[in-house]
Amino acid sequence: MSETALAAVQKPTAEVPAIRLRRLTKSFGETNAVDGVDLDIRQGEFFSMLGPSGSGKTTVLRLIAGFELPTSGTIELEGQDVSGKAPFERDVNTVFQDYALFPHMSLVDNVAYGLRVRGMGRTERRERAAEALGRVQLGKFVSRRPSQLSGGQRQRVALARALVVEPKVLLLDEPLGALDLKLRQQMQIELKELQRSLGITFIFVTHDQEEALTMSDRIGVFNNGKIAQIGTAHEIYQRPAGPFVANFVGTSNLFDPVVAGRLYGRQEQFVVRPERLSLSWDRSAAMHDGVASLPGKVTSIVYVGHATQVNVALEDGPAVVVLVGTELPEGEQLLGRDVTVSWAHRDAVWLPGEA
Amino acid sequence: MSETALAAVQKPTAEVPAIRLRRLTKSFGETNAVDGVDLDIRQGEFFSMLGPSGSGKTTVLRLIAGFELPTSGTIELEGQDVSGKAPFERDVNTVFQDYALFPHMSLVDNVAYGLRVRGMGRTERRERAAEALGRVQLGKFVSRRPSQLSGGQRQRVALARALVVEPKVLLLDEPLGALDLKLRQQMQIELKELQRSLGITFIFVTHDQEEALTMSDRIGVFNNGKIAQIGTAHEIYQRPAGPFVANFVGTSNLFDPVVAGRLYGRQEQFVVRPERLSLSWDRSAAMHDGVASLPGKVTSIVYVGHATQVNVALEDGPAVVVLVGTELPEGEQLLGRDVTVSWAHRDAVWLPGEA
Amino acid sequence: MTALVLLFIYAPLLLVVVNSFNADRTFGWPPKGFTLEWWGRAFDSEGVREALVNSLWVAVVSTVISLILGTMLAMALQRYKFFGRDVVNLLVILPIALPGIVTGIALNNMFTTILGVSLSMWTVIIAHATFCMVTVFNNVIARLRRMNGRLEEASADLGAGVFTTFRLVTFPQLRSALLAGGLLAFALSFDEIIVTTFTIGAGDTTLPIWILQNLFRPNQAPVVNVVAVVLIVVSIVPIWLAQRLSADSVGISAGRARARAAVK
Amino acid sequence: MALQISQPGADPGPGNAPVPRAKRNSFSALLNRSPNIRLAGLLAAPAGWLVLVCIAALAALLITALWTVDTFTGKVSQTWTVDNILQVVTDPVYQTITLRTIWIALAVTLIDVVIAIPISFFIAKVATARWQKLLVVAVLMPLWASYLVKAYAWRNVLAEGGLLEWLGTPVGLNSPGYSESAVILTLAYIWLPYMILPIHAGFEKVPDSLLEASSDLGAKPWNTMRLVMLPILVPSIIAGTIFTFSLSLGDYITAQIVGGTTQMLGTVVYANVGAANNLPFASAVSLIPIVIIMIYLFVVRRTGALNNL
Amino acid sequence: GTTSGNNNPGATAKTEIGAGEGQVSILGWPGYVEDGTNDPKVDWVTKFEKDTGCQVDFKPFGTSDEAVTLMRTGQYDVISASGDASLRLIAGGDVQAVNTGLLKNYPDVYPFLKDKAWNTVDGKNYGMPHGWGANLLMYRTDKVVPAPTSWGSVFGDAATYSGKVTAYDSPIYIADAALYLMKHQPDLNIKNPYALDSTQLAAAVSLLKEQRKHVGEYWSDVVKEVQSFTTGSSVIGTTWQVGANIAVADGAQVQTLLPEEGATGWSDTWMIGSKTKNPNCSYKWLDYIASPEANAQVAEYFGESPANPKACALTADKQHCETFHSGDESYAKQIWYWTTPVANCLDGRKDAKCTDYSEWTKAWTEIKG
Ligand SMILES: Nc1ncnc2c1ncn2[C@@H]1O[C@H](COP(=O)(O)OP(=O)(O)OP(=O)(O)O)[C@@H](O)[C@H]1O
Ligand SMILES: Nc1ncnc2c1ncn2[C@@H]1O[C@H](COP(=O)(O)OP(=O)(O)OP(=O)(O)O)[C@@H](O)[C@H]1O
Ligand SMILES: [Mg+2]
Ligand SMILES: [Mg+2]
Repeated sequence: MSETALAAVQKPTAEVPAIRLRRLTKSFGETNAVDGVDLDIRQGEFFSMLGPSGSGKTTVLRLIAGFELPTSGTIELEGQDVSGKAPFERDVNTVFQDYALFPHMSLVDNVAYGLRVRGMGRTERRERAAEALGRVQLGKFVSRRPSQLSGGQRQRVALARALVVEPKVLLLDEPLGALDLKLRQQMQIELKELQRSLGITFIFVTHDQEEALTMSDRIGVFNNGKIAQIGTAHEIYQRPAGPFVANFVGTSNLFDPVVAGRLYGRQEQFVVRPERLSLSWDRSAAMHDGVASLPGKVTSIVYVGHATQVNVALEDGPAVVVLVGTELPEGEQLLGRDVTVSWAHRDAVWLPGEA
Repeated sequence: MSETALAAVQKPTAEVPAIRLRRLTKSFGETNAVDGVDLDIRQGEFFSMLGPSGSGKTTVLRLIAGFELPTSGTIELEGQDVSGKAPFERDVNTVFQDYALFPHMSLVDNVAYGLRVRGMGRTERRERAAEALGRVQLGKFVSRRPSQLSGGQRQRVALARALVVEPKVLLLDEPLGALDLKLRQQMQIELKELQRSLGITFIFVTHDQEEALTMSDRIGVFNNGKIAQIGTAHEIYQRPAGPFVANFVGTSNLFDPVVAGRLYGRQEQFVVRPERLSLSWDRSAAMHDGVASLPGKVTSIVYVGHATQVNVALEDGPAVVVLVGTELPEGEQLLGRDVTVSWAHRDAVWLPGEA
Repeated sequence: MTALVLLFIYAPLLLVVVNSFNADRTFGWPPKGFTLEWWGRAFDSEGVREALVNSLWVAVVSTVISLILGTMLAMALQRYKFFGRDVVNLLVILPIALPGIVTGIALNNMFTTILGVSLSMWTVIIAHATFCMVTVFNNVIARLRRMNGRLEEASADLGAGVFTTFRLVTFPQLRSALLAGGLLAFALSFDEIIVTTFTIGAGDTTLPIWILQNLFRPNQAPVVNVVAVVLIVVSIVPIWLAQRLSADSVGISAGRARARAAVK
Repeated sequence: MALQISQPGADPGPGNAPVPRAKRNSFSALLNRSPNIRLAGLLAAPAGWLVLVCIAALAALLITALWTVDTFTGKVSQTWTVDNILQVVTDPVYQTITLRTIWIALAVTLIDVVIAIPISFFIAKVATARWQKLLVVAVLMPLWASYLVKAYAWRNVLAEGGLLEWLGTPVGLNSPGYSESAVILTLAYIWLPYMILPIHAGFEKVPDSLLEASSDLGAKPWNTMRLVMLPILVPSIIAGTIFTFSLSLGDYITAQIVGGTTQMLGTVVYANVGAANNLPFASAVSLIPIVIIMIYLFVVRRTGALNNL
Repeated sequence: GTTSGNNNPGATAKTEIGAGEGQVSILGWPGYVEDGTNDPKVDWVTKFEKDTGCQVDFKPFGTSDEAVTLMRTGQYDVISASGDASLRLIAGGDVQAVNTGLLKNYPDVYPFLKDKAWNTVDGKNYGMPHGWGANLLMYRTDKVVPAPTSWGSVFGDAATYSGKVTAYDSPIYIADAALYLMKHQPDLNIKNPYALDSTQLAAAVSLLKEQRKHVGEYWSDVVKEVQSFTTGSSVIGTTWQVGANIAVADGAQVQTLLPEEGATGWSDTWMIGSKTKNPNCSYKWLDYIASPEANAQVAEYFGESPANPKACALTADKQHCETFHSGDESYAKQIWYWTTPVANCLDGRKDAKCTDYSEWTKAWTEIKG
């Protein structure tokens, strides 16, 4: 993969970016947690950092917030270098994964905290805090303690607390990680709405690719302390920059250069998404234009509700997963059956770079 | 909903069920965590318990394992009443959500524990434990401590530990809950394989519907301490027994009796799954046989990678979600556009019972 | 700041060390001369040895008693809700929270006036075990709170009875907490003077009693300094031991347990 | 990775006998079934011990306070009277001593809190892991030096021409001599570790993310300390004060060694137990610290401090 | 603690010493019963054990008050009681009368120590005199000029050395004030400093309260006091001769004197517990400890005047008896030995009721404030 080359590709924008990282590096002893990251995040953007565990997402966030100081490289906030500044000197706020609510304060005091340390009077700050709590639908809980709330509610308090001081950039480190599926989906929608209405820049860390895809304006995919690809959800999903991204974001069927050579006369890897593959339940796939076909055998079938995953071992290729949206032929023995898998040429995504 | 009526529907089986629950009830103070559950689980079955948080799944599992004693009702294990027995008197083993590995013991000692307390000699039990660890591919880690393993590896140790004593029934309480997406999907496949090859009855608790759908022979959907529906994945997804199940398992577009009356002359609710709805980007949907159509307006579009979720506000009906697998018309303003949503009559699932 | 505090902590101790070599029997400052006489005498003194043995014996026995009772109590209070739970909770704290002199005369009064038992090493042990219990109790209950409750269920699930579970699962988990609590109980008992004064029998001396008796005797006070120096130096062993053990067995959280444990 | 199953079916493997079933153990089963028996088994011995040794002894002490001493033989005569208690309550000298003792205990506590907070903060949050260990040991070690020896060392430090004066005179500092201040200083020294340790444990329990959150929201370090750290530490601090306060409240040995003429409640109790052998009167005096501590425990009960001891 | 026992001060004395019971438990001032464990060179117990076969079990006490408390437990066979403890023990029935005829060293004892108020009640002897000493006035020669001659320096004139005056920390110290008042305020009519009616006590208390303002430290153990003198924390106050000796040995510039008013002092008596199970060993101890050899060792180690004049020849320091004015009866006459104040006035007054020790204790608490 040529991650560095890719990471360096930045669209030049006339406006000052909200955050600009330049050759940002952070080492802990031997390990480079963050390794020469260059990144511009635009004003008002919903930017997600996606990547496997240990890829350095949290560390980048902590560098931006000021909880860690970079080993080398710079951090600019709206054009101003803040690399050496303390957290309380940066107009950036964080929503922590464990929320980090002050357990000894009521909700309203928690939210008013940022205003309090800025010297705002008691009445005014409490009013504003109550208002902010109202905005996240917790208006009636103002005098509760954090321990009396559910996970989703705490999440909202943390959000209100960070937003009430009107930061230029809001950092969110897996804010939904601790919530269960349904609540998580609901909060995704709420968060996105909020960001849209406030127009604040959000930097959102997650290792859940679906979450990143559904919420973000742009996504940065991290691997090993470096950025593997930056782009919109569409770009990342449809045109992954390498096998790492292709595999990490969604399921991918990877075809090696040998198969590619046989089919297309081009000695490079390519991938096809499961939902782009189509299946015919016999060996007689119509060979029409712009479509490639390969014969295979069904090895297993998994019903996933909205569709069915059919695993097929191709005769002259890899084992692939086909996502079939329509009902399968009923009452027949499907396992072990000879089938043909086909896809449109334009659905094959070529992966440049090393194998 | 007529959950009780539904829950009572049990196919009579000739063989003795692995687990038979009869009017099982467990109260904690005022709350009935489990409320008169009747359930037969067949020998060798992969049975999942699905339901929202607090619906009583864990409590049923703990009652079966013997960690809690029922307030009323009976539990039979292979035809034998074990309601009052202690956990160590039941041939049932549990894989805990947090694995509950003994932190002070090496892996092999963890796995050998059940054999040790049964009085098996040191050499023999260690041999068997090592063998069991080999079976879950941890053969080379026998002398590590649990803290030196990753989440997925711990999960396997917990599994090996429970299986080495050859229980009749294995209980798993959200065993994959703590793992991240990729690992989770992999473990789902492995678990299912294991169950198939061992032929042991698995009772699997989850609140992730996709997980339940992909893995189970049968699913029991819990709500409020009661069973709302029992059936195969297909049955639960395609023929939900009520609005609760329809909504909990997958996304559902619910049409109320008024719309139903207008379209079909039948005053009952029905649901259509998002992937069963089709969308035409204009108002001129061909009205052919066996298909219903309604006009609407696009309110939002969310890209989810393998497909796109289009939210449409129907003119004479509810707001619905349509899952579009193909690429959307490019380069056009789609938000706010007038569209027609249609579905085949056979894809409408009628929900009997109260509105 | 920290350096200052450490100076504050160590200056007087250093003085003790210096005085153990001070030729002046009343320790004028600065020291008038250097002598090894006190060290020689301390090692010859049978009284010190006897008192030391007594102290060790009292400390060991009362630590063992408090380990057993404290653990039982912690398990009862942590796992069950019952009527009078708060009272018992207060009761276990009371002996340590009450000034030693109160505990001392209360026990003295009870043994001699009410029960008519004559004072002995055993009355000292009873008194010490009573206030040492709280150190074990606090350590164990803190560990139990942090301990994964599922572990015991897992053990039962795998076929172990109640006692087997305790032996193989619960006890090993508690071990470092017991060690920390036990060490502290030992230290408390070993250095206790006030309660001991009121509960010790005729002719018995523990080390602190010996020190008290000899601190103000013309030829003995310097010997006391020697004993103190030896104690300080020897104390490094159990402290390091506690550090090592807790660090090895449970990692970070043990650090917390240790510090928490270290408080009575 | 996939779970490789050697062969399908429940066969445990070649040559292996089936696993024996769990052993029957009806006593264990009984215990398992009945939480009450388990509780009784656990609770009987320790609670019985505490009630016997603790409650009974205190009750006896209270009763003894209601008896008198025969002035001729010096023996306790079991005639009931509230004279002792009355005298303790009404005689101004006991009020003076009580107030002085409380003042000393409070001052000691305050000094220890003031010293302990920054040093525990340093150990728990600033020092590196290596240093942290060393420092904890450094603070723990004086705990093992004999109380008496430490008090006596202070006697030497405070003496005219002693270490303190020797060090202090050049910087214009005077030794307080043997006095109330000397008692406060010495007690503060002796009980300091008992304050540092719970506070240190308290600091370790404060998650770093809370401090980061505070800083993130714009609080300078001092504000973080004042608004976040301290309130969370309150239970730990109170736990520490229980020790320093109660230990100081009952002290008489330090007062004897460095107190000069200072009398504390402990001195009076001790004098009356020994002197004149007036156990009833001593009991009556000792009711004062009992009441004070009980009130204090009652007041701080709700803060959760008792769990931090 | 207290044990109920027969209140019987007139218990009949023993008529002969039989074979030893093999053990004896002794309560004594620290330094009175040394078996070499503290200092191998200081040992007179081992010889006793060898000679009599009685194993000695020793418990030291810090003050007379503690001694009484411990003796009351009935666990001890023998006690070395000062005068302020002995009467309390006799009154409490804790000790028995002693047949001095059975003690072969008794005849050698200085006559002025025999048949005194603190060891003899109703003509019955309660023990073997041990040794005695005076509570002297000590001062730093370099700091206190001119040299004092009267207790007035620590009472009326205490202000001169305010903060540097020291005094003995025990209710019995009230007697020192009473002694001073006896000489300087004749109108109070004090005849015996241990027999004070409430007016007299009040006068002594107010004198001591006045003194309290100038006291730097009360001392209860002699090394502590010596240390204060050596460092200069104290410059004037009461002492025991032994304290002065240590101070001088340490190079302090101190001087002691018996002021013109006389002084209080102690005279110790070995007594036998009324409930002893080892009467023979107890008698053997009483006799042994008054033997010239043992008496000399004790007196020298503790720093006091021996009871047996023959001991003077055996002390290591040949000046010992002279330093301590051992045989000096006129010196001894000026000393008011510690005696427990009781309600029946010790000076023989029948019309007045005297204050007892528990009142002195409370007064002492009040004085120290
Ligand atoms: N304080 C630290 N000391 C040492 N190593 C650290 C520290 N913080 C992070 N690391 C290391 O830096 C690397 C990146 O960690 P980071 O927490 O940024 O990953 P992440 O992408 O946030 O992972 P996750 O999804 O698990 O949160 C990891 O290898 C981690 O072990
Ligand atoms: N020990 C207990 N004491 C009191 N209430 C309990 C206890 N255990 C469970 N409950 C209550 O019983 C109900 C069912 O809880 P249960 O844990 O079985 O739910 P669940 O379906 O497993 O939920 P989840 O998906 O969150 O694990 C809940 O309302 C819970 O609060
Ligand atoms: Mg992270
Ligand atoms: Mg659950």
